[in-house]
Amino acid sequence: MFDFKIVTSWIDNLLRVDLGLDNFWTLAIEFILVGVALLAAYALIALVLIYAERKICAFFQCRIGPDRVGKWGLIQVIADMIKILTKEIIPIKRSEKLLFFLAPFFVIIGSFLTFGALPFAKGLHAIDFNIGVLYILAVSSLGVIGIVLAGWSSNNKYSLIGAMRAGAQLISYEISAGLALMTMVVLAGSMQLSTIVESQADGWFIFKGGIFALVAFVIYLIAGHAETNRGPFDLPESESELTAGYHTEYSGIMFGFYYVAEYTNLFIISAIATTMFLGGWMPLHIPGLDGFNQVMDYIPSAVWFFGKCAFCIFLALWVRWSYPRLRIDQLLKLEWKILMPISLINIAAVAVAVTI
Amino acid sequence: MKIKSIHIKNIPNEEFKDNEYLEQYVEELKKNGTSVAVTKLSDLLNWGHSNSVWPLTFGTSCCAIEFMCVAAARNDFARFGWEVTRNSPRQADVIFVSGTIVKKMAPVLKRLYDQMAEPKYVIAMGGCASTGGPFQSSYSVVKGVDQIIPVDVYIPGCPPRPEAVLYGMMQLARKIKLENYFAKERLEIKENVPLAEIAKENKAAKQEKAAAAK
Amino acid sequence: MKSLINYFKSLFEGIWNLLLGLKISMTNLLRKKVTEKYPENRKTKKQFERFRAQLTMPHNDKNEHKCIACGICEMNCPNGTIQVISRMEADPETGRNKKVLDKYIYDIGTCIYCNQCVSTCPQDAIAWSQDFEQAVFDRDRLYMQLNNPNSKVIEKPKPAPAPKAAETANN
Amino acid sequence: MENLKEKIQAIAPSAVFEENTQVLTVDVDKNELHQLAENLKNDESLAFDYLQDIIGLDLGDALGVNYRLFSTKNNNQALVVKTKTDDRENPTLHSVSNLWQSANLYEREVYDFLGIKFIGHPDLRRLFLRPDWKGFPLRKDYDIESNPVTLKNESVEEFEGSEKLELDSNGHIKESNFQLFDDKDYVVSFGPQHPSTHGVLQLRVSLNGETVKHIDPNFGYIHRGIEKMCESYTYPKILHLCERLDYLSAAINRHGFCLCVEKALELEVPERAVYVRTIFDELTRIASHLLGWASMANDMGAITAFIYGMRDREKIMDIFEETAGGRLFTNYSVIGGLMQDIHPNFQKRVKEFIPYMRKMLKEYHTLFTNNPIAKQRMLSAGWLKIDDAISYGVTGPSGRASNWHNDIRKIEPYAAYNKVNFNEITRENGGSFDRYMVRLDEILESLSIIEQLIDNIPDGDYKAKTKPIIKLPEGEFYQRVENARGDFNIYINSKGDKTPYRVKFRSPSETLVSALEPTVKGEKIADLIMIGGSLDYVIPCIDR
Repeated sequence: MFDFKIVTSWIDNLLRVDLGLDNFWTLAIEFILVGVALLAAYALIALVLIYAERKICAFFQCRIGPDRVGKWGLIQVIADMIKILTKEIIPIKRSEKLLFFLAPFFVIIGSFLTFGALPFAKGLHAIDFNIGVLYILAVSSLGVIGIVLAGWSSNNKYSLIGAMRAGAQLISYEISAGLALMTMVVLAGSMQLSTIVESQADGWFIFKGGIFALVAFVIYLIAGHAETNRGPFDLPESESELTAGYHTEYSGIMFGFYYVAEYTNLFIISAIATTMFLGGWMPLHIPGLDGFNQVMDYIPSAVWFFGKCAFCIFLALWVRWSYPRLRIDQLLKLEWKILMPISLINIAAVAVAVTI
Repeated sequence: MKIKSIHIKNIPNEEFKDNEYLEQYVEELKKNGTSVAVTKLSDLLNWGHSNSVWPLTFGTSCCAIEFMCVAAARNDFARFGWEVTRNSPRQADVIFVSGTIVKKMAPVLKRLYDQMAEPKYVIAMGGCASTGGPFQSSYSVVKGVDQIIPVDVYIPGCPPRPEAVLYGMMQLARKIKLENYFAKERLEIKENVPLAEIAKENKAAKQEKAAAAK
Repeated sequence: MKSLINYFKSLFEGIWNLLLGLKISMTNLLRKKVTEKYPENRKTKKQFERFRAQLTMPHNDKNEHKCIACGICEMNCPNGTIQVISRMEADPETGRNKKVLDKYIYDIGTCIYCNQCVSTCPQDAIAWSQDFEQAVFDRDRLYMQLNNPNSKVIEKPKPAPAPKAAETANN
Repeated sequence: MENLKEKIQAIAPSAVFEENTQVLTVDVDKNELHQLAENLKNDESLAFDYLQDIIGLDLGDALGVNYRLFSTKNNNQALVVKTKTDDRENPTLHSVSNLWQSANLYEREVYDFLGIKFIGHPDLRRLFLRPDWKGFPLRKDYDIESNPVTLKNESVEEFEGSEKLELDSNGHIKESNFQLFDDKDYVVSFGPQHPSTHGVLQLRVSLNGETVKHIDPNFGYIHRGIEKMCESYTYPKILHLCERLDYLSAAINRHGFCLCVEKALELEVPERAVYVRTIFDELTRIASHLLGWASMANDMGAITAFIYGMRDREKIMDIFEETAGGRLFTNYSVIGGLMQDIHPNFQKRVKEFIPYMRKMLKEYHTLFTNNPIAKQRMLSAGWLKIDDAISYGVTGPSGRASNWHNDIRKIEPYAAYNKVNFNEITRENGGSFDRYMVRLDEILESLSIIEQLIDNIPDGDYKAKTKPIIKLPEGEFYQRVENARGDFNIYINSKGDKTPYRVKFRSPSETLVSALEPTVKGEKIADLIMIGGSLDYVIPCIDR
């Protein structure tokens, strides 16, 4: 299997030995390179996801979806981006100016920080903390600050209601999302993402962990999508009630940030689910079938990772385009009366099972 | 950009209606004169704008139902990339005035239009929005939304069938493709249509006659 | 205990129904799409024959129409969509003055396609076409003249009924 | 009948019964009106508990008002009570809004159009027109040009407060003002431009957290003055305005107006036309209920369900377009019959549609009705008791969900409805889920009505001969039809001309919106939208 370490160490070598730069400059250039690469990937993934969602949603609805801008509508999203980038940004008269303009950046930074810590393929991992899971949980919930600020600073009643909903929703669902991930941490015995992936080499947790892992997986998907405010949990936005919820007053690129962040958050949730439950970039190995395992090894690790992500994303889209939106009390009931008790029992059961 | 170079898939330029207006439009643009580099950039932006016109969900009456039909499966306007209907005027690019606008609604429509971010477009869908349609003799109907906000495309019909709406949107795309994005002011062209003059004079004469008869 | 059983029962029932819902959307995903590709199919797609999109006045090869400018359509139109502008012209045979159509102006912007004009026309001079591609940039372009320039009324073998109808309409 | 007359005479000595009218009509003095109304409502043997409509008229020297009453307990006995004001300059009447809830909006409407002030009305604001509107449009001397287009926004203060007229102990009229909302209320305005108000309706809602405390609907953003226009239109021209009232029941409304004119002319309509009209009515009902289902699902966030509903509605549009040439506005019934004969493919297409629709309904139930999210939401909010339903005048599927048997196809059968077997769908509880289910079950029932008729369309003419210029005899004519939202009533007051003297349409949607107040109080905002969807009102029908 191709290891991306080869590429990264070649660049490192190039800078240090061939160009003879000192440690500081090498690191600086490497940081910039990594940053640029991540930004590009971030934007690219958002573009691909927007197209995918439009197409898949159309197919669910017996429609065709974009098909006139470029072949099969492939460059549709680029046109959208050009438009959003050049649209006027309207400053709202009686808004809290500084916070109003700051809010979208919180959202985008929150999701970008999480994005940077994901292991995309073998050796393609920007930062590998030893508390990776904790870090991801912490920074991925930064986004809600942006949403609450947006709602509060816009001086719009719809926005405020949307923001309050977002706050309640995030605080609730963070619990079961965290507990579901902790279940896997118990199984892996580590919080480091690379270790978690490595420990799934002989079988993904979803298979190894049996029913516990399956329950945790489903709970994580539900809670994760609730955290990212996507349907059927799109209460903060709830188009039919609050027109556009917390981002009602945003236009142009400011709105574009929310729009892009929504899709990358979808990807991030799927990527975390992939890493924690579906073995990350690990190929599918079935113990005993060596020939099969070897064939699987030939498929690049990045393909495995993105393939699994695509599967999770498809699940999310399938659910989103099938179900109606929950009401706020239903949403909280689902978390506090169903998901949280189950995940608590689940983690306790796993802990017992592991110690035995 | 010239009209000839506009390309809309599957409909040749000469089969579109009202090319005269666009020619006049281009003439006016040329008078102002812009550099080639700016024009090229403007073309790229126009391409983006014309293929990503997000409508505001705004409907007052009957035409709104036909507008929903355009959004639904049979005449899917997502194919053109216009499916992201925004409920907030700040994020919308085009307002479909689908339905009658009455005098109580007029200030609201004006405010909605003002709330939209530039560049913004208006399509008058159906008879009521274009001219007052079936309610021309009413005391409370605004006879054509162009009295309130500038209109880019008129789609006649009562209500227009979904394909006619798609055609109207393609007309709008053609107009957007000709625009100069960097121009500060909106270009208003008033066409000289002799037939309309005759019709209006005749109508006024008849109304005077009727009033005199009373 | 009972409430606990109910809790799980409703939970599993709920999950089952949610899955059934997913099944429906998946079957629709696999179904044939119903979308009609409009601009692509504009050459092949035929509209229903009774569909009304625009009022027209059919002319024959000799550039002749049937309208005798009686104005019944104008009278029956609910909102002044049709304007029949006529002029008086001396009939070359009888020498009597006769009403002749000058301009038949139709404002598609106000038309409500109610079919009152076509159904009451005594001469069947007007008909509906199915050309719905009418969107324009200027409101004034919505006015159309339905009779071709320099067109004439079809001379009937017996010219008697035509002036008669015109006279009654005049009164 | 005689018994009723005697009782009324006993309560109101001034009562005069009119001769040769379609329904029992009684003229009373305005001072005896309130006394009579109170007795009619509260007397168990009379029990006129359903005020269907209040019709305001300009009588020339004074302004008149007709109250149209029905007794749901008493075999739907109908009664019209007429009264008039003393003069035109300062017209006042006693309000009956304390007896029937539906009178609240109707009296505001009469005040708006004719300027009659109702003493004792709790909230006498203009209903459709702006507070600064000059003149009263339905008066005959109203100048059409008197209110030019203005781009000045309505001032908030002007419609925050409201006028109230009361009689003090000396019998003098006392004016007072009151505030609609407290200063501390968190008031959120839904509309006029809002995705889920089903048209341009403004709902101002005061909230307590997410819970609705008080709701105030504000109409008139699509008031086109159709009733005034009708007064200058000939009868065949009015048909097109009828369609544009409730555009989702266009064919039914048009049919109703044709029926009213035909009744007045005593015109015999060919059987073929009667059958085809009935089929068109039922198809329209299905299309409307489908859209109602779809938009309710959309209001609850299920966009896919919305698209499915619209997809299947297109099949009906195809049937309409092939035979009638129009999609939304079929433009098919005319006075005396039909515009043209049915298309040769009509029966085949309808027969194909029936099994398809049945199959799709099953899918709808699996996708949306049984979805636990949707079901719990619908089952937990929006209760309307039968007494409230009658008092607010909530007819149609929404009224039947509260177990009020109000189907006009059963009460006063018109067209071919007495020739077919069908059930009146009612449900017990009057919740959102019941309203939702009534609508879907009615689709099935309509399909069975069509099935019974489609093969039995008799041969013969499709249109009776009518005079080129239609003049109605002098008199007042009423016709009720069951449109997709309920009791649609057409009132024509004719003076024998080719144009009517006054036309009034009773909009079923108007009462549906007024019923929002009792149904959404104490519910969440999300449910406000959902309940609005379940009531399924069409705003242009209200505003006319």
